[in-house]
Amino acid sequence: MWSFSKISKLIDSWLSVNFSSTWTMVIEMVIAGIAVITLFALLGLVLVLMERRVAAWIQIRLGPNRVGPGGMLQSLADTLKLLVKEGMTPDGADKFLFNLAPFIAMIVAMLLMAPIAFASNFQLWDLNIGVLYVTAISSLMVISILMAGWASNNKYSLMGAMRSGAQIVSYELSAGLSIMSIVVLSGSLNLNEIIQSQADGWWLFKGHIPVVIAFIIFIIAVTAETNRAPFDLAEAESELTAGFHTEYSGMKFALFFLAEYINVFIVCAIGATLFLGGWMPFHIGHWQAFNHVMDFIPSSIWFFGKTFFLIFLIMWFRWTFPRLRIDQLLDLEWKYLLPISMFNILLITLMAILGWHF
Amino acid sequence: MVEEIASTADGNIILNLGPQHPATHGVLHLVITINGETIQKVEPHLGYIHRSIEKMCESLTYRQFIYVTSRMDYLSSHINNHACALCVEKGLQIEIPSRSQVIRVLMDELTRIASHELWWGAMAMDLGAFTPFFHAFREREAINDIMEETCGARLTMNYMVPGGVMQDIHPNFQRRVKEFITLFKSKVSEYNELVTGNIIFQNRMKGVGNLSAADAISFGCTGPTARGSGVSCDIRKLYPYEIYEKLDFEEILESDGDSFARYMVRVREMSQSISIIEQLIDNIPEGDFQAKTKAVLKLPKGEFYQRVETARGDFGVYIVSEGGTTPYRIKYRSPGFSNLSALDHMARGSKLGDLVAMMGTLDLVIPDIDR
Amino acid sequence: MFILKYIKEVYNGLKSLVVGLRRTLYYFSHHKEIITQQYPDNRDTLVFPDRFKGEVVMLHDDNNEHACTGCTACELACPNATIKIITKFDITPEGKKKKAIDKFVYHLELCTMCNLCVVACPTNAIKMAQTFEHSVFNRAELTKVLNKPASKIREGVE
Amino acid sequence: MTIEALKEKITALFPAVTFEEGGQWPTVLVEPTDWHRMAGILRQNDALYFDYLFCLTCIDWKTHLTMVYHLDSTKYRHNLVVKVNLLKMNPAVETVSDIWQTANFHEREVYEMFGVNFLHHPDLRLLILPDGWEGKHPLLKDFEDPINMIKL
Repeated sequence: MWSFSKISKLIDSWLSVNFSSTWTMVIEMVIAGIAVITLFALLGLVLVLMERRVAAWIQIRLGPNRVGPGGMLQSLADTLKLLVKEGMTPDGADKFLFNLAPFIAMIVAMLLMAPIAFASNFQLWDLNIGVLYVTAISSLMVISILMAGWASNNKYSLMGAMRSGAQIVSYELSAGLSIMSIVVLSGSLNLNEIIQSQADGWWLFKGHIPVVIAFIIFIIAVTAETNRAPFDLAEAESELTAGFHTEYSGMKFALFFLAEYINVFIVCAIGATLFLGGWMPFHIGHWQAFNHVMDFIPSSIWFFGKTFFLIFLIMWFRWTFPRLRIDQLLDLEWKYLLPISMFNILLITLMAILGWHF
Repeated sequence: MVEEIASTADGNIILNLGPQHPATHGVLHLVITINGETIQKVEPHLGYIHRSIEKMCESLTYRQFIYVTSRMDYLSSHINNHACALCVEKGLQIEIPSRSQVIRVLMDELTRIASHELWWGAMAMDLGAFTPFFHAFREREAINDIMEETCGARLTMNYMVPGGVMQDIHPNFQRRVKEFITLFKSKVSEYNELVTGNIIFQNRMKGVGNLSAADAISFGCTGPTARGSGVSCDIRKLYPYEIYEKLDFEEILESDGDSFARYMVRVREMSQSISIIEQLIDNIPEGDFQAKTKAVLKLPKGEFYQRVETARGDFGVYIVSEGGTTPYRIKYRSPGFSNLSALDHMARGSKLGDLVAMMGTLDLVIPDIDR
Repeated sequence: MFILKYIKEVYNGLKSLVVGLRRTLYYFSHHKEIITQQYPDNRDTLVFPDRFKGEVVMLHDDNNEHACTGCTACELACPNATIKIITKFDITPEGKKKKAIDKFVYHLELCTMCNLCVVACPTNAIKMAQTFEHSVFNRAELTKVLNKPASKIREGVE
Repeated sequence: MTIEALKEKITALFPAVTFEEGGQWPTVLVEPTDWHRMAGILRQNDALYFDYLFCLTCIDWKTHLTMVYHLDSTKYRHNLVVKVNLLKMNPAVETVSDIWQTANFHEREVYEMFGVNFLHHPDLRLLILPDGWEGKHPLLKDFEDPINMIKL
């Protein structure tokens, strides 16, 4: 049976036979770069379509159904439209920062792609501090938003950016704490090792109620971190028209838009890796027969299945809940999520020390 | 912009909300003085779609001027038309047949439900929840279909004429209305699940946009806006017109005076309207749907004022007649105009997000304000 | 107690959110509830109620005869000067002059579909049609002449 | 309170006013100079308690302008119509927006539509008409706008 790891090994061995080791590395890097960019574009298209479908079905509508079979090419058409639109820069804007901001958003999203394990033995960069890397890089996202808001010379944009700054800085805490709880349980910062530690069951099931609480907090916190409704205060359509990207148009806007979806994908991938075992099939303890049956499903399908389930969860939130107010948003973090997750990590540490998990 | 913020000693900036803004539902222009997220002052600038309907009506006859009023508060166009028809009938001193009275009241209440449905969805959208908007439109669509069948149009029907209604009800009318009542009752619990009971929604609405009863009266607030503050102001109860005094319905009052109270008044009013429709739908008396009137209507010299309760509040038509075929002067007292004047008072000191919620609960319809 | 109240608050809050999520999941999974009509595709099956006010038309029978006497009641009833009636004088077989319409000009671009003209008409010569796709590229096309060419007034209509 | 009793009460409080006959509600005619003082008493007096100004408008009679105030009492549910005749040239009357806050917006509307100057109004600016509007006031009978007004 083919798998991603076999394909990559095949390419690697073929390259090392035909080229010197330096060239092999260079070519492999180029291939990886192209693969990431392709995945990027593909994910953007798929997620936008998925969002529109989910929204439509929840809202008793049909959703996109005109472009292509069943509306499949709708997001491609949208991209085309955005490509040919004029990317305007407002007169009073800080032109350099204004044009830089969308690229920073993209670069951050791309950087986050590196340590994610898409399938067994299929990873761009097996980093031994993967979790730390992800938390560190993901907080850079706010810089692009602040930059965009500040440079636009628009009061709505500025307010959106400031809101987003306050929001991401606060929610980083509880997201970090709930990620820490898994690090405590598995005893490693390496994403691959965390996945391996779930070979006898996912942490969500192994870790009793504290991990479930950590998972819920993680989902809430990453929804806030990616500026998705009900925490989309940085955009807040009905209050700030479009928040930090009010002044953006054309492809510059599309980059922000794409970065948002890629960020959603990445945080969901991280969530799936930490709590749902990444590419690890569904295993129950040491029940070998069952585990073998599960292993027949390729690991990439497990990974993408879990990730898309979490993405659906986040989309489901968006189309159900009203938006919070800025002070309530901070209240929620500082009065509820943070104390709960602090207490929770204490419990989990206790659990890990005493070995109370399965 | 940076210079502008730096130049103000107290850090206040001026923000233009509108005339093109998703939360203003039209072309309302609010100039907000804001400090961070906190609102210092709200100043409405109106007139972007002022059509001077009052001046326009001065050159239209008493039959013709009614249709224009549909274009004011387009969500309760039936009730506006009703007020005008009643005012002309008051001047002509004609009794209208009981059948047309019942039809008029039925149409009024259907319009009220449709208006509240739209408000409900639009207000949820102001708060960032998009789904309720579509769900509300499903029920509103059913009403619009009924209207289309009987009146021939979905929004600006021009169904009320001096002396009764323009056409008799469609044979399907009673069946369709009953179907709608069943549909509405089966769906009304969803409103609770999706919006009313939601913790985020309640936190956004409770304790926000407080308006005391005394202020509500002083600002001339009417309709659900004032009833949310505990002011009894339902014209249907206080100054009954048509057959409202014979009907058994409740004037919804909430005492909190915040956005949530105003929200609850409207949601509960929908059920009251349903109950009115249920009382009437099987008891439409036989008879004419229109009283005999002269071809050319002439109102005697004098002044005539008619108040009715629209979905937004106390709507008044003030006709000054010189005895001719056209009114000498018409004044429309629109509820939205007075309700809007309380916005500044309510919004001071609250957050920008709350302002949007408050505008949602005031149920502003801009053509109603601008006329 | 403080902690209990806190936990209860969190529990009730989460519960209200779950209730909402359940409702949207129901609609997500029940596509039968979708009521969207796909308009240009369903043009053939589109049924409009017979009272729908689309535009004013004049009724002609098989002999190309209408019932309009040119009394201008509709013109007077119209609030927007949508209707303009141009009359001429026909010579009847008995040699008498008789007033008849030359052109019944109808400005669709000014019409608000208020139905007042139809109500005012004493001979039921005009009625509201159910057409609704009125958009054209040239505004002049919206000014219509309602009586068909060479049409006559029906015998016996006064 | 019946209409007769209301009329008596008002006559007792304000001997200078005259009553107009006809109309569905008692109508009094007040001098512009008396109006503000009278409005305060109408609002404050416990037996009258007209706390709700539901309609404020103006009528252009070509020879003069008439301000019309429709009052309602949320306590006793009686109504009163007050009319104030103003001169055609430079009409001015004392504001009542300090008594009924709703008058603030309504008076601004009347100010731009009829040109009535409300003395001591806190914020007498254009509300509906665009900034920098020049010329006549639109709702006056002799207003002409050859471009935007269509005569039938």
